[in-house]
Amino acid sequence: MEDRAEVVFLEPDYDVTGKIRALSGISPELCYQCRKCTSGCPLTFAMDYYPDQIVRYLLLGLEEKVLSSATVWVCSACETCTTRCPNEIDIAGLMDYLKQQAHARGLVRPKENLSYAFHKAFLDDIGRRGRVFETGLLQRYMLSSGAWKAKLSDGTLWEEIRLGLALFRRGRLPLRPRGIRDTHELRRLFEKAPVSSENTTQSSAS
Amino acid sequence: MTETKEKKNKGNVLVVGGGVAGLNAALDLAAQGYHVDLVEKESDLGGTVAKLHRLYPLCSCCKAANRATLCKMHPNIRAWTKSSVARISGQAGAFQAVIAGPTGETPIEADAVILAMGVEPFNPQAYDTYAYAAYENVISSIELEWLQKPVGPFQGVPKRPSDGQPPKKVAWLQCVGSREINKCDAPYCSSVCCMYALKEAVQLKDALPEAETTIFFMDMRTHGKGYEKYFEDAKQKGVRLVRSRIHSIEKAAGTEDLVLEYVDENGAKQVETFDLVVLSVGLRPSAELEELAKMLGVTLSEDHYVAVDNFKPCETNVAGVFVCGGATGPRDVHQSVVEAGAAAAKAAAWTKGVSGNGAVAEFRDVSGEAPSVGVVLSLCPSKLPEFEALIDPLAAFVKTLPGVTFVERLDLLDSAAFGRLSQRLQAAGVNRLVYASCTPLMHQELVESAMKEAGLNPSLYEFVDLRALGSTPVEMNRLQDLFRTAVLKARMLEPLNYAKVPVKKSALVIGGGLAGMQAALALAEMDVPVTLVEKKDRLGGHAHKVRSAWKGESVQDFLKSTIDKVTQHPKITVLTSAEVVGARGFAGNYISTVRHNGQKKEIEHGVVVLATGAHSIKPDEYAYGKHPEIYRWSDFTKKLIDDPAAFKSAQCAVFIQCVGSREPQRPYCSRLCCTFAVRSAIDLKTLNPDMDVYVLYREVRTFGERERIYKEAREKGVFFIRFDLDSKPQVSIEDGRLKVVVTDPILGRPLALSPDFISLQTAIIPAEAADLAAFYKVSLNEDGFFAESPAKMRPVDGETEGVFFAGLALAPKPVEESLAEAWAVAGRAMRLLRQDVMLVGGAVAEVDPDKCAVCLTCVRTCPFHIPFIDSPQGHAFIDPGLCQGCGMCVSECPGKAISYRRLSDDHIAVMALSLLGSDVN
Amino acid sequence: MSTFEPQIIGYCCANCASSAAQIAEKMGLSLPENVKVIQLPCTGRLDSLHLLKALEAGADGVYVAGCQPDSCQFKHGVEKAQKKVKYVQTLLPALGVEPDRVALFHMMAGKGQQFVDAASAMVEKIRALGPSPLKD
Amino acid sequence: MPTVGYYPGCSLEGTARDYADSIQGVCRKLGIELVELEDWSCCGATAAHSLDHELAIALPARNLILAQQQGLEDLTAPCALCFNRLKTAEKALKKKASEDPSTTPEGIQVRVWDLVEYFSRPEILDKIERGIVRPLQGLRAVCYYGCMVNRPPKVTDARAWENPTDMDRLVQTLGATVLDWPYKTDCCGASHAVARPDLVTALVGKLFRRALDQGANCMVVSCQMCHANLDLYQKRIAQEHQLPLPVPIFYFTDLIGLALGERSALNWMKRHMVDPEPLLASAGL
Repeated sequence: MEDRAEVVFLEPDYDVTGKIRALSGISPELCYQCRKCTSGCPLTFAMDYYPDQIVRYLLLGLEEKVLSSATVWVCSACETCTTRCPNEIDIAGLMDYLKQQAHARGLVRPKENLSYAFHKAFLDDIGRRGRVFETGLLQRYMLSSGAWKAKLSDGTLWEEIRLGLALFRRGRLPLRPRGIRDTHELRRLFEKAPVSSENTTQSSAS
Repeated sequence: MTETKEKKNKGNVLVVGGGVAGLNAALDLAAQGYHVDLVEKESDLGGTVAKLHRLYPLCSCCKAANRATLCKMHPNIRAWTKSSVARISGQAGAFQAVIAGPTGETPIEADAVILAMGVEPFNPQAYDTYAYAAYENVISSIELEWLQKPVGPFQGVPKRPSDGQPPKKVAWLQCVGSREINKCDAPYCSSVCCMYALKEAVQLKDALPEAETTIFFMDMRTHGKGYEKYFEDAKQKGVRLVRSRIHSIEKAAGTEDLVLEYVDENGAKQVETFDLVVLSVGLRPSAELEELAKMLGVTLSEDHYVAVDNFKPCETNVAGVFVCGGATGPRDVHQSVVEAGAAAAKAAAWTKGVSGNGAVAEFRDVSGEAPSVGVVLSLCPSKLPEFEALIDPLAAFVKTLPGVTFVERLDLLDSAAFGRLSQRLQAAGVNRLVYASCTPLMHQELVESAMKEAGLNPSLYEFVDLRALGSTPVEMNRLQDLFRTAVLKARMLEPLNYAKVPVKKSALVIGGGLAGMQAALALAEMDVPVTLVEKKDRLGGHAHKVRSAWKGESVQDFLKSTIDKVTQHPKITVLTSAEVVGARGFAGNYISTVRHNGQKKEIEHGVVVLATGAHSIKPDEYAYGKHPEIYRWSDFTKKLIDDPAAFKSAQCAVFIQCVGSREPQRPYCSRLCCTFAVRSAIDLKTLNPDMDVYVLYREVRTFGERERIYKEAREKGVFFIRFDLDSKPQVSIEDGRLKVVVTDPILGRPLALSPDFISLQTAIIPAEAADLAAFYKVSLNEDGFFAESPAKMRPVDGETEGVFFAGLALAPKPVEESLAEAWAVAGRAMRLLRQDVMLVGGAVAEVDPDKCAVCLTCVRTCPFHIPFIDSPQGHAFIDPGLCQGCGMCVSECPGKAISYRRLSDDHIAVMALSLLGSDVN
Repeated sequence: MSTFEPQIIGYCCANCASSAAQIAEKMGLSLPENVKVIQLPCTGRLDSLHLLKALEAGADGVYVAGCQPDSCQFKHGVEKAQKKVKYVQTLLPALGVEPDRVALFHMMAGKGQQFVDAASAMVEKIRALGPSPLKD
Repeated sequence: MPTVGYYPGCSLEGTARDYADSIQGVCRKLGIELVELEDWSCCGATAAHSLDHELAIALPARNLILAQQQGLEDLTAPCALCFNRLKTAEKALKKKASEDPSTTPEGIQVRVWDLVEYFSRPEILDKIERGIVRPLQGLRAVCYYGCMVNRPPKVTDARAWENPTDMDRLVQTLGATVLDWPYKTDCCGASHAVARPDLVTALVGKLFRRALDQGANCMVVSCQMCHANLDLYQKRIAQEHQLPLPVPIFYFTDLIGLALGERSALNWMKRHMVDPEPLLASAGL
């Protein structure tokens, strides 16, 4: 994280909040800093910026500062903040917005961000056959993120393999994927969202 | 001494709601001779205030209960309890209503209607995360008031519901049901909760000094007169304040304790356990309001209160229907009482009646009778139970005292008690009264009217001061001495003379700002000739520097039309460039000296209105004066008034709040600056949406429905940055450009702004008024504003009768509040001016012509220059109508020629003896 | 120490001192038991005689609780009282009475603590002086 | 025999096979016919709404439109996340329809049900109550609802989103002792399970501690993500948080089956990581 004592010349960009509203329908500018979102967030312990700080940066138009923050990926979308905000600001929705922006602008890489790697592998999997095949998804996630290397070195990989075997024994890890019939429709949906499909292609190439 | 008894009604007014606003409106109207039907849905009058433990800063029980009693006793008021208005139709001057009550339906007629239905507390069950209904130790602030009440379940020492133990760690959660659009549909601020939470916390610490008290808040809104100081004092007393809105209350496993999790101002997550959590619930309009408004065709606001034009406070859209107190929006008691006065005045102006009061009842001649003393014990409910235990033995002792024929206990909570008292006194044939209480001054009016009702000269009473006494059995000795002495004194009392003095039915208004002009217009509309004196060469005062009211209404247009009305009104004489340089007299009979055009002239008048206004300070911080684009808010406004597009091309604007306010040297909030900044910011953003507008504030105090414009400003992109007193924004000038550096507390980092201009919201300071205060015998508070009568919820009355205040001279306030005060002043003044004669005399100094040596000592001594030498008679004369009864001349007179029969030298000597235990019967 | 409990009369003004008493009551404070109050409409009503009469009647000390010099509702009532207290203090030595048995305090309307403190200070002072020589 | 649309979601074909079994078993027992949505596709889950605003709506919307075309009036979604996404799409379609009636002229009439809510319908609750052959005495349960079926209420239409009680009532009806606790809807970490197990164990540890403090001997859930997060990593959590685990985690349908005397119920539960047998045995079930 950068030095917070640094004097930042604010150049608020009201277009940013306008863009947020256009893309997500959310109006963060209603915030009056009561901090209820942060006080009630179960995951602040793992965040670099608190939810109220994210909102504040967005209000200032300093989207760049938080696009690469850990917070947006730590958010589990439990919606506690959104549900309780006295100004009805969809804070969880803002986190989604930021994740989507980071993804669209290519600011995150699967190898550097495990959460992103997982979401990406997941979306790819849907794009493949319309349903997620968990057994394959987990493998692909491990490979695309490189998470297996870390898990190998700290020994948790074996733990996970044991867990996988246990699930398999319980009939919970099928070996064959199922897909939908109407793949034409599926392609149409993914193509409608050009950024995503482009990314999907890229990632399958990588 | 005033006397009002009216046989013939001037008009009928229906007042709906018997809370503090309704009671005051009813009493004001009744005192002017109007007949009032007062309708209250509860079984007793008093409303919300009666449920509260204390009001800032004193005990509330004597305030609401007093008025409820007066309403019930008043011959001009019909109080309908457990009743509601079932139907109402008709129009101004001829409303027909049906009152439904326990005895069925009664049709009544009214010339005007006042809506005073007040507020209801918000039901916190809507917040399921606060588990109000589920956890025993989560209570509402209204419940805490009850727990804190000395007459409540625990004699004033709160205990927590789960185990009956006194709480050790108490949290208040603010804004429960306020400033929130998610759960409770209340985008407004309830205005009163910050102050009552502070009060409750302070009271709790008084009762339980070991208890820890914490208030979780967003903005501390202590914008009322004296409130900011109370806030500071509360902090000194150890009330902790945490700026964080609590998201949920959790029960600690296995106990009834409550866990709060929050992020503190340093950004650290905290988990704290409390044993009692108080939800500071907001206000809602009374449920009755909506229905009645519909029947009358009265328009309501978005927040379901009565919609009121800021320039016509207390008026509805329906002619003849007025509104005051909580029905107009969230209000504190002070503002409710101001509005009650204003609504009463407007209703009275609407139904102009014949002026004049009837005959004053004669008192029974007791001169031939042997003293027969009635003793009444009236115990304030806040007295300790130990004190209570002393009362029965004391009453037994009092019965044995010579001359005592009647001893009775008066229940202060029973609002009909004083009414019964007069009958009891009459039945018992009592001719002297000893009244013991811990509120002797507050009850004086009630005691005197009860005596008058009983046909007794009100001077035939003596009081026992029960204040500041101990509660242990040791106290018994002193109590016996006090009562023996009072009874002795009562037996010695002789009835005093009262004279009837004609009232001068005219008014002097000092100060030609909006408040003064409005007061003059209001009085003139009630046919009172008014002289309006303004120091400057033009009318308008401070309002020339105000662009709009909070909703955006143009003050300049209103000001212009007001000046036109004032200058054209046949009943108003305007003296500009004029100054009051002296005054003498008393309520109903003032003679003031005005210097005008180099000449002095005397003006006779019955009442005086001090509306001398205020200025804003010239700051010596924030680089003020060093750059042409750093404005005081008044200069900024002036520029905008002259050229509405003056700032249109600016790229960046910065507003800095609390400049000189809420600082140690000026420890009050200037009340109107937050609304001003927010309003101006919205207007700038409307003018030029691309302008970056920053408001640097300490607390955003957009109280009441003004919270809506705070929301609007945020919606429009105005950016609010909070700062503390120890981290003020730094303003500098670099190469001719302005630069402001301020640390954002949320991000914890400094931000630098480059505004094109800065508006400094500088503190409001009162105009110099020490001379006027001295002329009219009223006082200034430590901040230099006029001090209103401290005793009995009289927000526009001076300590001296016949003197009234309005506008900024009392305290900083927005236009609509000044206008309401002006009307309230008119109403209060009319209580006096409607009378043809006043009773004067009583406790005054009297000269014995035979003993007077014409030494002029009294003439020199009297602070009010009342005594003079009556040449034909050859002795000093003191006009009983002018004498203020201080007794100074009595003590100074070398020949002992002046007597003071209310408290003679003999009385004092005997009292001293008796108090020291001697038996002097 | 002896068990001497001084008897004290306080002449209090009905304005500032009474308001202070009101606050004292609200604060739950109490006057020492041996202080008894006679309320005056203004301390300007006070006569030298009243001070002396109280001592004659058996008081060990007498004090006056008036307004602040600049806030007397009757402008200079408390100044008049001050003069009388001073005058009586000059008389007392001739009677064999310590001048300190008579005193004047200026009250502020909002200060409940001060109202009680003045009375307590008087009690302490008189306790130190012992019983009034005028007694017996 | 009542029929109801059924949208199983991807997990129920895989890691949540145990949940699928128990739903089907219970419905069979109760005579509820589950009509699986034909050719259903993934709801997009967290991945879609994290990465692509349009897809996040389009994917679940496709399923709603299918349901409409297949004439399903009610559609149950056992997975809380599927439910949430379907509701989100429903709201978006409705909004779109109101703004531009030409897009979906017929509108979306399908009602999406969370499974607990569906089972809490009076007629079904009544049927369950009458069919109980083995009251679940000896089970001291806390019901854990998780986030997605409740929040945000504007999407889920939940009535009591901070303190839901449907599952409590259901489990109570089955004869178990239901304990009140404050974490009914607190977050378990949801889809963080794979990428950020550290977050999940921290959150779940807190849940376990409170459940045990409250005196629970089992937890009941209605969401397979909650189940996975609570059930799969108990060993690690026990170590990290010093907690006396394991604690069996039931699907509410497991318990219905058990109480109704469905013989296959024990088989469904054998697929859980934490074996409930010892608890059931000690409770005489």
